[in-house]
Amino acid sequence: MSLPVQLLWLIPALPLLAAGIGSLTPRSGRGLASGAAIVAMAISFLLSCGALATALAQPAAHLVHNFAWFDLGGSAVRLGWLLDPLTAFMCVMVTFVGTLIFIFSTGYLHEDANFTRFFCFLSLFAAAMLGLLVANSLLLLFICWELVGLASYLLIGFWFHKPSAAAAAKKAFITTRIGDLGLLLGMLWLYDSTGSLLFYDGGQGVLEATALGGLVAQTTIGGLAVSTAIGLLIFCGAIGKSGQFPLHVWLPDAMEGPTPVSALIHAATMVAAGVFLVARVYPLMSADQGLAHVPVHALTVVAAIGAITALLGALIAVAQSDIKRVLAFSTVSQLGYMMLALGVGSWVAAIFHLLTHAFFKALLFLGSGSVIHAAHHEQDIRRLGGLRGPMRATFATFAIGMMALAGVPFLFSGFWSKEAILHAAHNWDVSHLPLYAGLAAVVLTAFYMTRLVAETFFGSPRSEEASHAHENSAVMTVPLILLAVCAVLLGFLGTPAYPWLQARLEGHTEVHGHPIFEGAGLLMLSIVLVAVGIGSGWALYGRRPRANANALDPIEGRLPGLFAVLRARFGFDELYAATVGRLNTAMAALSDGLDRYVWDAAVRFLAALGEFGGVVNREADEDVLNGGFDATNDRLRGTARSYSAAQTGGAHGYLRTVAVGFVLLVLIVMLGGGV
Amino acid sequence: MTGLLIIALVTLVPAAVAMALRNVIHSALLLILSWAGIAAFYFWAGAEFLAFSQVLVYVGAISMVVLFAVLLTRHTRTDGGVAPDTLGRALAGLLIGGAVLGVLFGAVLSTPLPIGSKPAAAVTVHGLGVELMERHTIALLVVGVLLTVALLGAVVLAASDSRSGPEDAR
Amino acid sequence: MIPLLSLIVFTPWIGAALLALWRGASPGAIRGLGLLFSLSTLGLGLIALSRFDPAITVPQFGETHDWISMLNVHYRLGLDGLSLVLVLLTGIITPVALIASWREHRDARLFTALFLLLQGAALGVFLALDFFHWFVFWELSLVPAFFLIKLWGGPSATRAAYQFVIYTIGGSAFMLLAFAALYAATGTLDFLQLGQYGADGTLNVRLGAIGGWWPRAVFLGALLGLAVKVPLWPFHTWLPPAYAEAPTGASMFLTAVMSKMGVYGFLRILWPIFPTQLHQAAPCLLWLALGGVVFGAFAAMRQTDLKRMVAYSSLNHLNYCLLALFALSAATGQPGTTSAAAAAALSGTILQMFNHGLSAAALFYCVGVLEARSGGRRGLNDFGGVRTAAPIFAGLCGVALFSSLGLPGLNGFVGEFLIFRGVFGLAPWAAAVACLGLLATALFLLTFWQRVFHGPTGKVAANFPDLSLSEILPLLPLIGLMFILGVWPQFLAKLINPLVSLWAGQLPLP
Amino acid sequence: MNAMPGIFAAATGADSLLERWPILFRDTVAGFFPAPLQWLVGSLISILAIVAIFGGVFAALTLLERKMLGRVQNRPGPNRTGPFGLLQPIADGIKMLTKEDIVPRSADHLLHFLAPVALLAFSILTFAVIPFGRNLVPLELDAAVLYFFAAGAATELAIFMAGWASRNKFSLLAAMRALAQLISYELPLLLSFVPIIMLAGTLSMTGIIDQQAGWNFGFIPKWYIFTPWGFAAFAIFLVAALAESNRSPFDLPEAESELIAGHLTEYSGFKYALFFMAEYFGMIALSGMAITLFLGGWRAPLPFLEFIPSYLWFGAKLLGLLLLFIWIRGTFPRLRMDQLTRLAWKFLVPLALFNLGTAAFWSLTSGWSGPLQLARWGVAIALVVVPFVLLGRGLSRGVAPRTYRFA
Amino acid sequence: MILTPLHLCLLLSSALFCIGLIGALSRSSSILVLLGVELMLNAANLNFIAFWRYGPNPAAGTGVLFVLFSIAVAAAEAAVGLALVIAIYRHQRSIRLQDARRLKG
Repeated sequence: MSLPVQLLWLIPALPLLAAGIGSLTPRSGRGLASGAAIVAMAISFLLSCGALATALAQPAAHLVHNFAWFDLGGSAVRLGWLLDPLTAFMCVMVTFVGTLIFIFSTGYLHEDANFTRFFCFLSLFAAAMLGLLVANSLLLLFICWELVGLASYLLIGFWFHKPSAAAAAKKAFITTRIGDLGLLLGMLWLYDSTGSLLFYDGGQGVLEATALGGLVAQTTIGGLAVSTAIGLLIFCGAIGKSGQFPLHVWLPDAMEGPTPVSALIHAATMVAAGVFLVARVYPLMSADQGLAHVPVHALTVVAAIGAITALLGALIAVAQSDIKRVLAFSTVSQLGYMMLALGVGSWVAAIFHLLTHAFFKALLFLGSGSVIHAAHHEQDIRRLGGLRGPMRATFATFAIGMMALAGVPFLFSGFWSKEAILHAAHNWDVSHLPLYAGLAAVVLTAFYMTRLVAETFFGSPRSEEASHAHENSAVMTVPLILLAVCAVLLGFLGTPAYPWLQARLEGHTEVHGHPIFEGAGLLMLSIVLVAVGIGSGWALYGRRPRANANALDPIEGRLPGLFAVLRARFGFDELYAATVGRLNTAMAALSDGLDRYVWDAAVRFLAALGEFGGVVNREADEDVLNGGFDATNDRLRGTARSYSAAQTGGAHGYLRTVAVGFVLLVLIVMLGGGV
Repeated sequence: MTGLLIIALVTLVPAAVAMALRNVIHSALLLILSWAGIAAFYFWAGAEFLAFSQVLVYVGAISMVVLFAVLLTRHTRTDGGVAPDTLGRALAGLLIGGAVLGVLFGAVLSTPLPIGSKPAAAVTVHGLGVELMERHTIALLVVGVLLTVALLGAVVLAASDSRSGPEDAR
Repeated sequence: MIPLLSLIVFTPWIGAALLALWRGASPGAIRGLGLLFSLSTLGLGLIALSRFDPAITVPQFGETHDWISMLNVHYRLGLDGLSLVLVLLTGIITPVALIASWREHRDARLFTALFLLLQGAALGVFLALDFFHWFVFWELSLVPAFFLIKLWGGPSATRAAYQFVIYTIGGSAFMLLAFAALYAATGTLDFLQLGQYGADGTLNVRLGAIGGWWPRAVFLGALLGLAVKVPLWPFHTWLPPAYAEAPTGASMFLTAVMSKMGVYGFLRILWPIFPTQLHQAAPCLLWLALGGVVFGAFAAMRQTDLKRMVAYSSLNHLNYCLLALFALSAATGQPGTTSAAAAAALSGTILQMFNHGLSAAALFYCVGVLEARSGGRRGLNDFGGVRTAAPIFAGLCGVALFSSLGLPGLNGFVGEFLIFRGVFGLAPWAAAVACLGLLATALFLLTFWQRVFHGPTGKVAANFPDLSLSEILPLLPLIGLMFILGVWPQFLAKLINPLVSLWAGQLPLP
Repeated sequence: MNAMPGIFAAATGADSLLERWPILFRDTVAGFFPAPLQWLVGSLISILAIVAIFGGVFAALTLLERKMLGRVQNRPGPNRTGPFGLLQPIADGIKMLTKEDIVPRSADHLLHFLAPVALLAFSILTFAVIPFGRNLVPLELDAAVLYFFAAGAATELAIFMAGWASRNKFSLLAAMRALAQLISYELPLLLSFVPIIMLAGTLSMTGIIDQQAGWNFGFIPKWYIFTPWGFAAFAIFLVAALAESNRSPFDLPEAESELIAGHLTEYSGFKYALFFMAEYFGMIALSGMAITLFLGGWRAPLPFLEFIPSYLWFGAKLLGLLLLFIWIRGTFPRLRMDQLTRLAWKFLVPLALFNLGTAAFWSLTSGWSGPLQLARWGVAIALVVVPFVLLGRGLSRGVAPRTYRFA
Repeated sequence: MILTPLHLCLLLSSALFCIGLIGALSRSSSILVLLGVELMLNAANLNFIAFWRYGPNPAAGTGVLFVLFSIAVAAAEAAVGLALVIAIYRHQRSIRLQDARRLKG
């Protein structure tokens, strides 16, 4: 089965249709809304598989289908679909994970009153996300990008009656919008410079040699190549959406949304959109690599941001106690990994990690959702514990996810994708700092995941809710199991020995593998680091489980200062509130004050001036002008009285006068010598 | 030329007699004849449509209104004798009218007019309609409004008082 | 040959006259009649749309009649893509605003008649091609607007109405003087003719012949009149009180249609007739427009009265239009200016006018609903949790909000994108600064939604009935168009594109 | 079109002999005379023919009317003179001619004499423009419709003359009633056929008939009566024509229970006969007009019936309309004066004006086809029926107090 | 001097005009005064037709149209004038023109 590129729009259109159905379904129509969403998603999955088949048949080609959106001046604004292995792999991943999460949601949100609306929003999200993936135009991508943000906003604020959820939704939207403005500016710049926003357009697209050559050739402020500047602006969008430093603050708050939402949007798909975006415009980002005299290369910035984020996220995750926040910061960290990979030049490694991460992070989130659901919405790991016994399936799958994330060697997909990134970082000739950051993050990741599993599943229940937890129904466990299987197997698509996925992404039809132990040193090092992380985590949390919910954290006991800083997430939120928030308020006050006290005052002053003039004028009128008029009028009236005597009231007389006058006139004219 | 003379006769004589008669009804009827003569003049001049319009309006409508007015105002207070100033006024009227006539005749006769002997290109009804609806649309509309207003005004003026029914409006 | 444009302009006035004469009609009949006549614009506008040939860039369906031949004044109407878009907007907004005012109990006859008068005057402004009666329509529109605000407005409506009228008339007075000077110099008041003179420089020569500073003074006069009407920042202080105090229907019309009269004037008068002066003044004006964009948005954030907030958002949105125009004028003749960017800026301006009309009207309507339901309260913090009680209302209002903040997929995005596209190509730094406005817009609109609709159910929301079908009715066309234009902007773009291409092509580009 | 006024148009060669014989006959007779006199002779023949034929029709009609009224009132009617009373008109004529001509002493003798003559003259004048058959138009005028009504307008004058000259208060009252009635009904009468002029685009009778040529679907004639507005106009025309010809139920000027015999009170003998004749002529002329305007003139109703000569079709239609008039006279009671005027001013005139709008709609939508055609019909019928119902309701509501101004 | 048909027409209309004028000047009955005015109006119409008929451009039909409008105005004038007469009569039981001078200033 294969899907021609012209029909690619079907993939996002089906969930959109489902969203439309969902929006019109009354609250009682639960089966219809969820059924439509799941069926649409499943069909989209099948179609995506077809698209993948098409793409794999000619992996090097960028199949496009472009069309005019609306006329603009002499030309038109054009949009289009694009099918290449990157799109196809992402589509398959999104639709597959999406389908499973949809199914999981039917169980998770079973009791919610707004069940139909939830599926409407989910479908909307899926449609936008898929649209983003198949877009062959930065504009279309941006449109879907924003719609994805809208869906995220709606879903984070799904429980809008909770003020924290409403605030988190707003925060997410505004924060990502800050990044989006960068993306918008980059897009505008790109459009202005190249006259097109199509990625591939038979040689005319912005990612093709002609346009890139032009962009690289120009320089702009600070000596940057235009392509660098545009690339960095576009990267701003990715920073916002993918929760990168310094705009990562929204992602943890976004956990206010229902857990399936966290799994789908804030772990597997939407947050990865930033990575996807950079990968998609990779030709543009890397266009300046050949330039020697520029102050900075775009990818260097990407690598730096990625490295910082990877480390930062991992550090903060160590001290969080909310099960979902730990996972959220883990996501931030892992996205930093991907950015790092992009920055160091291996976008295929980034996408490989994106795909594997999507599965195991979705697995972890759904697992945590399963736990939360079972524990009656208790999310604090300090109050959980001992769930290994009652929730076997959840525990088993969660452990698989944890091992994949931690990078337990050989069997788990996360290991292979992470290795690919570390290798790429190792091979980067600009700096090795990213590599060191990555290695540090490896230890931390293994550590905090071990902590999470140990606190949640081992020991004994530390609260009423945890002790009553029991395994969930099949509708929730089956997706977990499927995802767990994938989390294991997916790694074998891209082992160094047979890097099939990487080859296909890069457009090769044949695969050139090399022995696994070629870069054995780094490999061994990372295995050791994983072992250290797990071992220390187990040592601190597994061997002596926490006694009760209020007990001190082992690290907190030893390094209270550090732990406090980490728990407070390095104080980013406070910092922003103190700077950006203040500035914002001040700006608003300034604007309002300008209106009230400057412009309005000026208007009032003018009005007063006018009133004063009126008073003066009236005085002058009454004395000077009116007096003169009265005198004249009296005289006129007297004259008029004497003339009015001629009016007799007799019609005959008038007529007679007219006739006589006429005769006289004619006589004057005739006797006076003609006309 | 004969036709014109006959028409002049039919027009002028009844008009003159009508102005002289004491019986207003007879005057009105004679005037109708005079108007018909004018219609004949129009016909003679080739303005066929105008001739019919003249008949329709003057003979059919205005004359009716006149007769009605005469009948409604029969019992005038001074129906009896001749008012004292009548003779003087009549003389003055004749005098002034005669003067106007003389002046007009003089003016007409002393003016050399072109001998326009070219036969009238009869204006067809269709052509007239086209003219009316295209070049003179606004005038047509104004006349329509004028007639409506005049009708309403006449009804209001002639209606005796508010109590009587609508048929009194006539 | 039916005088289509005259019909468009005067049919509402006929309706107003009928209402004025029809004493003792029932309120239902009055409203029905008013609605019927206000719908006439839409119907006739659609007829014009069906006969309209976008490829012809000169005004179509032209009507020219001599009027005051002594002054060389002609009654001249014409319709091009720009006018058509605005006529359609008026045709949509007025009936909607009338339906929104359906429950206006006090003297429905006068209210409806004034509304129809206002509609006719606005249409006259959009269709007139001669300054003389253009100005008559322009000023006539103030009269009904004044009474609508003063008689049906809120507690401090009188002051707002006076401020509105005096401020606007003050501006128009300067414009009138400017055009008197123009007439003295050129002997014509015909826009097209004046545009011709403006383009080939005749105007400056003739004005300059009177006195050296005349061209600039005349330009400033015309600018002032239009700037107050739009309003350009900082000539906007009449706007928040006027919009806030006006009754809901009038607010809808004021923001959706009357504010467009100003922008239309900029496009139709100032830009073609004074190209050189505008070019000289544009860098300065660009700052003012940016001020409107940024300060308007930030000031909105500060407001606690929802109507004032929406009013400031209108200020912000309208200044985008001016921003594009000024950027275009400033960049004319500069290196690097492309006709593609110019076309984008102009298209964006026109689309933004239409889009803002839809979204601002919808927002005012929603605030009006809130006000009606809560017994006159419209504070930002008076509500909370309304979405729980009224999901349909929340959804529709949310669509309007997101349309206003320029969410892609809804209409607002297309116009704003094109404006930014154009401005970026013409004055990149201005686009960058204006982005702040976008951000602030998102911030305060989301604050609006969050405070009113989200959170725990408040006291007002506790017994807040959802919209009835008759209340949804006025919103439906607006919301529907938001979606349609967001997905299929070609519908409007094809009407204006040839015109815009022509304008962009005529610019003196390097 | 005819080049020479006053003569029958030249017949087309395609027509049958039956169709052409009147013209052939006239041309043959005129051919005996010198050329300058030919048009005069031709006109005279036409005039004679018309007077003779319609004189005969008048005679037959009096009998027909009496017979039919008799039938309606369940009595035999005249049946003594000749077989089935067929010779009754002749007997009546002889009686009328031999009666004494009485003129009241105080009457205005001249006007008293002129009134019947003028009335008859004007009645006969109207016949000049009616097309009695294909090419059988006595006078081809461009503004024939206008002529018809101009000539018709003069009849009012004659009635007034009769009433006033009699110096009889009943006569005068009747004259005033007649004037009020005639003026009132002149308006709907004129308005009723304005749509036809509007759609036909001509004031010429021939032109109007030409516009009604052809058949829809092959069997429905394109007569104006077969359109919604045309039907309404026909109905208005019929009512107004009844009133214009002083026929029952609008025969108030001669309401015998109130005004003895109205303006005819002081007339007897031959003058009375002239009045009588003029009234019938007026009725016939109006019927002819109705036929021309609404019923396709002399055209056959179905395509295969075209072989029957056109003047026979005209005659058939005329007979039908006259029978209708008689039938109405036998059926409806007389109206009161206020009812009469109210019907005209409050019902017929607005209805006719609405009908004008309907016709305008019809004309504007002439391009509609297919399903739109159905919509066109629906809207037009609605435009006719709705005002009819609404105005009719207003007519019957709140009967005015009985004020008898002219009684 | 040659008497053209146009001369004859003009003489006819002048005569008619003067008859009307004399009537209007000398009769005391308002109705007859009105009728005199009507005659004057008709005389003017005659002139229009005469000049149209013998004018340089009879095809234009302007004269006919003018007379048409004039007739319409005359009809309106007659209706209103006679209504005024009736109104005056109702007020002072007289239609003598010289009696109707109550509104003199």
